[in-house]
Amino acid sequence: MITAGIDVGTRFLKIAIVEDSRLLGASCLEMNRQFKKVFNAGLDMAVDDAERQSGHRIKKRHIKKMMATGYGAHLVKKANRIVKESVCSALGAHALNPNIKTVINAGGFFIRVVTLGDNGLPKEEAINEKCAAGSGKFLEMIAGAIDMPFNQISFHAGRSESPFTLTNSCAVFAESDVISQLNAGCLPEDIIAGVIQSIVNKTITLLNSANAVSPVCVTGGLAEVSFYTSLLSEMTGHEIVIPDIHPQLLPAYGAALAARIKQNGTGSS
Amino acid sequence: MDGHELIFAGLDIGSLTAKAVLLENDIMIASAIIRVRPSALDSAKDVMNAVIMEKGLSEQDIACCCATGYGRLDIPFADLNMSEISCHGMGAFFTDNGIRTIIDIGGQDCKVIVVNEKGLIKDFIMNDKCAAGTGRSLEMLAKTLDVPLSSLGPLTLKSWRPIDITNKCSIFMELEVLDALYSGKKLTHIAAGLSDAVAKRVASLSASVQMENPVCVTGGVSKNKGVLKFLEKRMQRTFVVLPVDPQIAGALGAAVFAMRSFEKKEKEAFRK
Amino acid sequence: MNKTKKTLKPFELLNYHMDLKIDILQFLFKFPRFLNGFLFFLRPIYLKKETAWNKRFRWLFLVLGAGKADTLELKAMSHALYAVTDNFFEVKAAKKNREKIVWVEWILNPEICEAFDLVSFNPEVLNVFANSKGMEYPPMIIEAAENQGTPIENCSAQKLAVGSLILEQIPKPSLILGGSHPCDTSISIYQTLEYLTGAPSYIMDFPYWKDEDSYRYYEKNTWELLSFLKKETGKDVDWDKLKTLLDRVNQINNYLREICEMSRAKPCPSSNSLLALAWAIREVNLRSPHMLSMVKAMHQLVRKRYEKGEGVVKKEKLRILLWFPPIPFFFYYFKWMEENFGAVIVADFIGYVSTVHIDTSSKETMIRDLAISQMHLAMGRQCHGPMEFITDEMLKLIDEYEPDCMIFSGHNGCKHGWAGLKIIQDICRGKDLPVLYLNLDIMDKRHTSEEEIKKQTITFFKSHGWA
Amino acid sequence: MDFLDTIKEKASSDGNADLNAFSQRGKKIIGYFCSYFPEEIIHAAGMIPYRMRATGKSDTTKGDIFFSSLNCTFVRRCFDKALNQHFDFLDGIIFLNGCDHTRRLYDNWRHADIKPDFRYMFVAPHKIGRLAEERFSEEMVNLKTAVENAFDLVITDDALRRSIHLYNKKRQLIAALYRERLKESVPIKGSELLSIMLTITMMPVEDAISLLETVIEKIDGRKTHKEGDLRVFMGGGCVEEIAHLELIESVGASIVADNLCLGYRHADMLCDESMDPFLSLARRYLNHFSCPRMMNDFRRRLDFLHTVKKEAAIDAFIFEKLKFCDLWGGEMYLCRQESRKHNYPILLLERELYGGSTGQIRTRIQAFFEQVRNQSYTPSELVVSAGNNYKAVMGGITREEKDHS
Repeated sequence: MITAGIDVGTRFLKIAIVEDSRLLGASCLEMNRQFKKVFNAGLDMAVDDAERQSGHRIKKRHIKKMMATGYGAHLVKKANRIVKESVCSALGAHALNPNIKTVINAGGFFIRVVTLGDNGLPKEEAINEKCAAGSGKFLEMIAGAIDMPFNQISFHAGRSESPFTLTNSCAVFAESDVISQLNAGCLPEDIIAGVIQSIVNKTITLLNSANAVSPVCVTGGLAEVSFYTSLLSEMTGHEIVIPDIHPQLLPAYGAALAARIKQNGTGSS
Repeated sequence: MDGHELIFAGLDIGSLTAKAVLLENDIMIASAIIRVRPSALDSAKDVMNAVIMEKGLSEQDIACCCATGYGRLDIPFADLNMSEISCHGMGAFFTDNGIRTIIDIGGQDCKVIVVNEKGLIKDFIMNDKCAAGTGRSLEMLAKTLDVPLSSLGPLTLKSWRPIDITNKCSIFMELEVLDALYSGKKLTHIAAGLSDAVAKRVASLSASVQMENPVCVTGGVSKNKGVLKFLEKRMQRTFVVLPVDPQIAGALGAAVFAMRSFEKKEKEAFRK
Repeated sequence: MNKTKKTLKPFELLNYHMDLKIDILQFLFKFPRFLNGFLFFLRPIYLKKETAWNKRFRWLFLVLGAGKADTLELKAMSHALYAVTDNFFEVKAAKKNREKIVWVEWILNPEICEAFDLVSFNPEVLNVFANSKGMEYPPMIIEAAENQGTPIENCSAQKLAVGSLILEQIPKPSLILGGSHPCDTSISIYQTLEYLTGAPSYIMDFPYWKDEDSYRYYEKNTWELLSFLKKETGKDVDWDKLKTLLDRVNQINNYLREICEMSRAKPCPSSNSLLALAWAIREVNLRSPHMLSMVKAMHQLVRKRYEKGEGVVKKEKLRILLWFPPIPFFFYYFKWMEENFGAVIVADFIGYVSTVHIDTSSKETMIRDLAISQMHLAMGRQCHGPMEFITDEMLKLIDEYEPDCMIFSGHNGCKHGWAGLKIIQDICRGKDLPVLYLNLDIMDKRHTSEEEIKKQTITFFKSHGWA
Repeated sequence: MDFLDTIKEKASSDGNADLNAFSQRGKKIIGYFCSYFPEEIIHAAGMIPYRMRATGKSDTTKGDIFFSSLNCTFVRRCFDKALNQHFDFLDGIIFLNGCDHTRRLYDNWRHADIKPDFRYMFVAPHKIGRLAEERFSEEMVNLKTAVENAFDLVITDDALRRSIHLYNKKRQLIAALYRERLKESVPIKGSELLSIMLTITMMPVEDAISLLETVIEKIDGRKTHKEGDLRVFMGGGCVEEIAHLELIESVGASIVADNLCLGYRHADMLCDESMDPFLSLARRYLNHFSCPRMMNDFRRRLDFLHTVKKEAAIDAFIFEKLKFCDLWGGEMYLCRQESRKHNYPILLLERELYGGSTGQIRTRIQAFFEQVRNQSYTPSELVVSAGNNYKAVMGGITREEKDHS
């Protein structure tokens, strides 16, 4: 049976088409004001992709169930159900690698830590509270403020010898702190390393409050920042696993799996 | 004093821009705004060069120089430094002696300054809770909307039903904006909602000082007509328009302080 | 939002409860079936969300059960309305005649005022009832307080008290009776209120523990309060009057305790919204005889259902424990969950009653038991001591009421509650109890809106397969 | 002065080295949290009371697991330190219901089951009066019994009296330092005094006394203030950052009086040595200059503003609080209303402990001092009034770069 998972993030719309538990095709589009258009385009792309990869004819009507997740899940009017992001991340990670015990979804605004039960469903969940500086958005802001391209962050941070200690909890104020530090002669790599350090600290707090155990799977935008993942594993001693599929896609993939479970009636909560 | 008029300089090294003003005989003869350099000293040198070059002067011609802004402590060639709050108050007051309250909405912070009949601070308040309601947050949110900051104002003016943004944190405001955007709300209404949110923060900040009329707005955000409109509405006051670029008010104030401190020293020297 | 905000006239919110509209409502209460039908008929225009034009009546209609309330429930509510308006009229008359008005803090009951025949008034009353004139009022009052310099992190319930004083929505006191519980905000705000009003105040110092020493200390505090009131008012204690009231309070407590007991049945016969409302009314005007009538009606209703083996909803799908206070600006939360998900709140932080019986045989026993009883009022009893006071009761309720899940309505102002979150989490983990952690401000919809709460609840239910 | 520098160095550390030396010599160390805690009882038991502090730790990673971001940074930092075994040298710890944040430390400490094993909750009343005194002295007796039972020792009344005597001596010395600061020439800075206070709350009182005596001797005739420095009163709870006070002083001020947890409260009021020790302790600790947690004492605190203004010739008041502190939030409201009534210059600050953003804080303080100085200028001193309606040469405005926005 073919199912689709739609992850509506704050910036990107991710769609995964799944047959049984195999990922057939996927698409990732930037969101804009015409959500419907983006959604339809994304679905078409994903279906095309699935057709290309699987080699047999797949059409939209073959999709039996559609599950939506993410911040804007309620926008997907066609979805059969809305699933919590934590459930999706858990299901996705479990399907890819049944060993995984914890999933960190480090996205733009939120860092979400989910621990998995033996059945692959979430056991516990921790998420950063309102007004938090430790998010991907924060890293992006600071990187922007010191004119560092996002894909070079890890490279620069790796060169830092004495990371700057960030103390302010408000992201925008922290930015001004950073600028005055720059003016005072602090090196950009020290600052970016400090920022990542502060995000790692935040993540560790969340990991602890969710009672996380190894191995840990990191998904979301921050998974692509290797400095973040290596620092995290160094500081916590957890084994970090990066999933086989594109880290951004995991929740969408998990949503598609959730659709399957609910459809078959085998799912339990 | 050897014949020609004395020239005073004011420098405002902010977090995003550096400003300089030259003052001769109570008249502003030159000003410059540049984007900040990696270090405060570099910004100060560059912006200073820009103004003195324009007038064909040299550093020796400056009788006294006063620095303000975040980078004010790191400038060796400044004779004194004043807080930007004093300088903004004085700068605005200097251009129009009637002004009693200055609302300065800058990049990182927002202040409400009440000055006395001499242009000196009587009372002030500055945001310290978080940065929502500042230029930087507006800039971030404009980026989210994918419109240039300069067109946020005109967009706002077209709206008749602004969306309601309740979150206080600018990062999470962005989530609300995105939500509204994706659910197909009109861009004008979102822009207006944003302007209103910023105005709301500023208005609630200003409630804790006793403002006196007339009021003017300085700083980067003062160029945004939309925010001004909502601010006027929320405060139920009308704002006076400054005769100069409101962004340089701080530097101008610094130049005035430079002039005054020089005169004061002169007087003391004369007495001796 | 586009229009400039209206300002409140002095006492506008209180007067609102005393004008003609309330008379009409009281009249309508006489015909509960008609009222229900009327509310049911109008459901489409107010149920879903607040709009510019339905905000005037939406809160009231929702509190009245949105057309789905039982007739006995409406009867209880009519008595609640009488109890509240009685107090307002009393205060209005006292203000006119320049009689002394005593402000009594939220969790301190006004029994003692009855003994002195003094008019008692709860300055925080508007934090619940300000909603009734439209939802924009509480944020407005809070803003007024914040703009004056009341710290933003203070509990919004207390900020409303300061705000309504500043906006002249409540009458100034001649005396203040304050307490050092349940939290720091209360400690801080009562100093502010005393400063702003200039009225002499007596502080009931709430002990930390609940042991014999502490009971004795609190009892001594109560005796000292008596002499304080004697000195300030020149009146003497009318012990008979106090006895009558305390007998009534005993009756009220018995009824409430029984309702709590019956809620343990499956399906649950009582909606905790009524218990929460009863708590609010008791804080506002325990002295009114209507309080007893209200509780009686509630008891009758629950008893009826209990004996028939009926539940609040036809098919109870979910039993919920609501931990931490309910949400005044979205009081319909209870009913909303019942209606949409068959989810019943079987016990909650506020509604659960564990007061002691007051022995009215002598002056000494009366004061002693009154003191102990007050130390067991909801909110006071949990919040002032060690974390165990919160968690032990929670554990007890989990064991006795067998909820399927818990909703933790984390109130923004409740810092000590948030400081104990990890402990609560660990306990629920150990019990394998799914918990929805809401982060909200119970009096201030600007923090987390009704929509957001609904959204989070739906996601929570859905991801557990309950919806 | 070298001497004060060594003190400062010690104050900015945990003091672990010294304390470890003590515990190796068999001395027991008991941590405590609040200025309402009677150190005498611990001293009389032959142990060293150690005031808990958040120094020397830069993040709250582990503390945040137990406390939320709505809790104050002092508590979060302290708990983070505890979880990182920074307080392992303690043999016991005594909590106080000072505020909502600190009283939950007791609960979380037990929940996380961190060393030491002796954990005790000491309860102080929230009001002042005869009843509270009685209750408080009972509480002190309970504390004594608990300590006796836990460490298997006896605290005699005589030992307690001796301790009270020593602590009284310490108080007198601190009071002498405070009196020195009232003089026109300020011999010791607020930041230096804070480092002294931090140091003497982590050593035996005997050492503290000799340290204070040396300090008093050494500062004789010293002058720390510059010409034109403002004399400032500093109010606020848990200020333990020396750098923060140094920042204030560097902008042009001398801090000459305070109401801080580690401040005047330790100098105010002596214990009556002639009466029952427990009652006398209760009376002293309950009635000393109060923290906003005492509900019926705010008038005295407000009156103190007027007294201190006269006595110490205060030019400006600075009040500050840590984020999410209800108690100091309310106090700041009262102080602002009161000072507005009397036209006292007052600045309110809100910060996080070791929270950075010194740029912002400096601007605010500097602007405030400029504002205060404006008020003290006489009209003739004022430089020429500003140019009459401004004549700008608009063409003069250059833009080297286009406005970035």
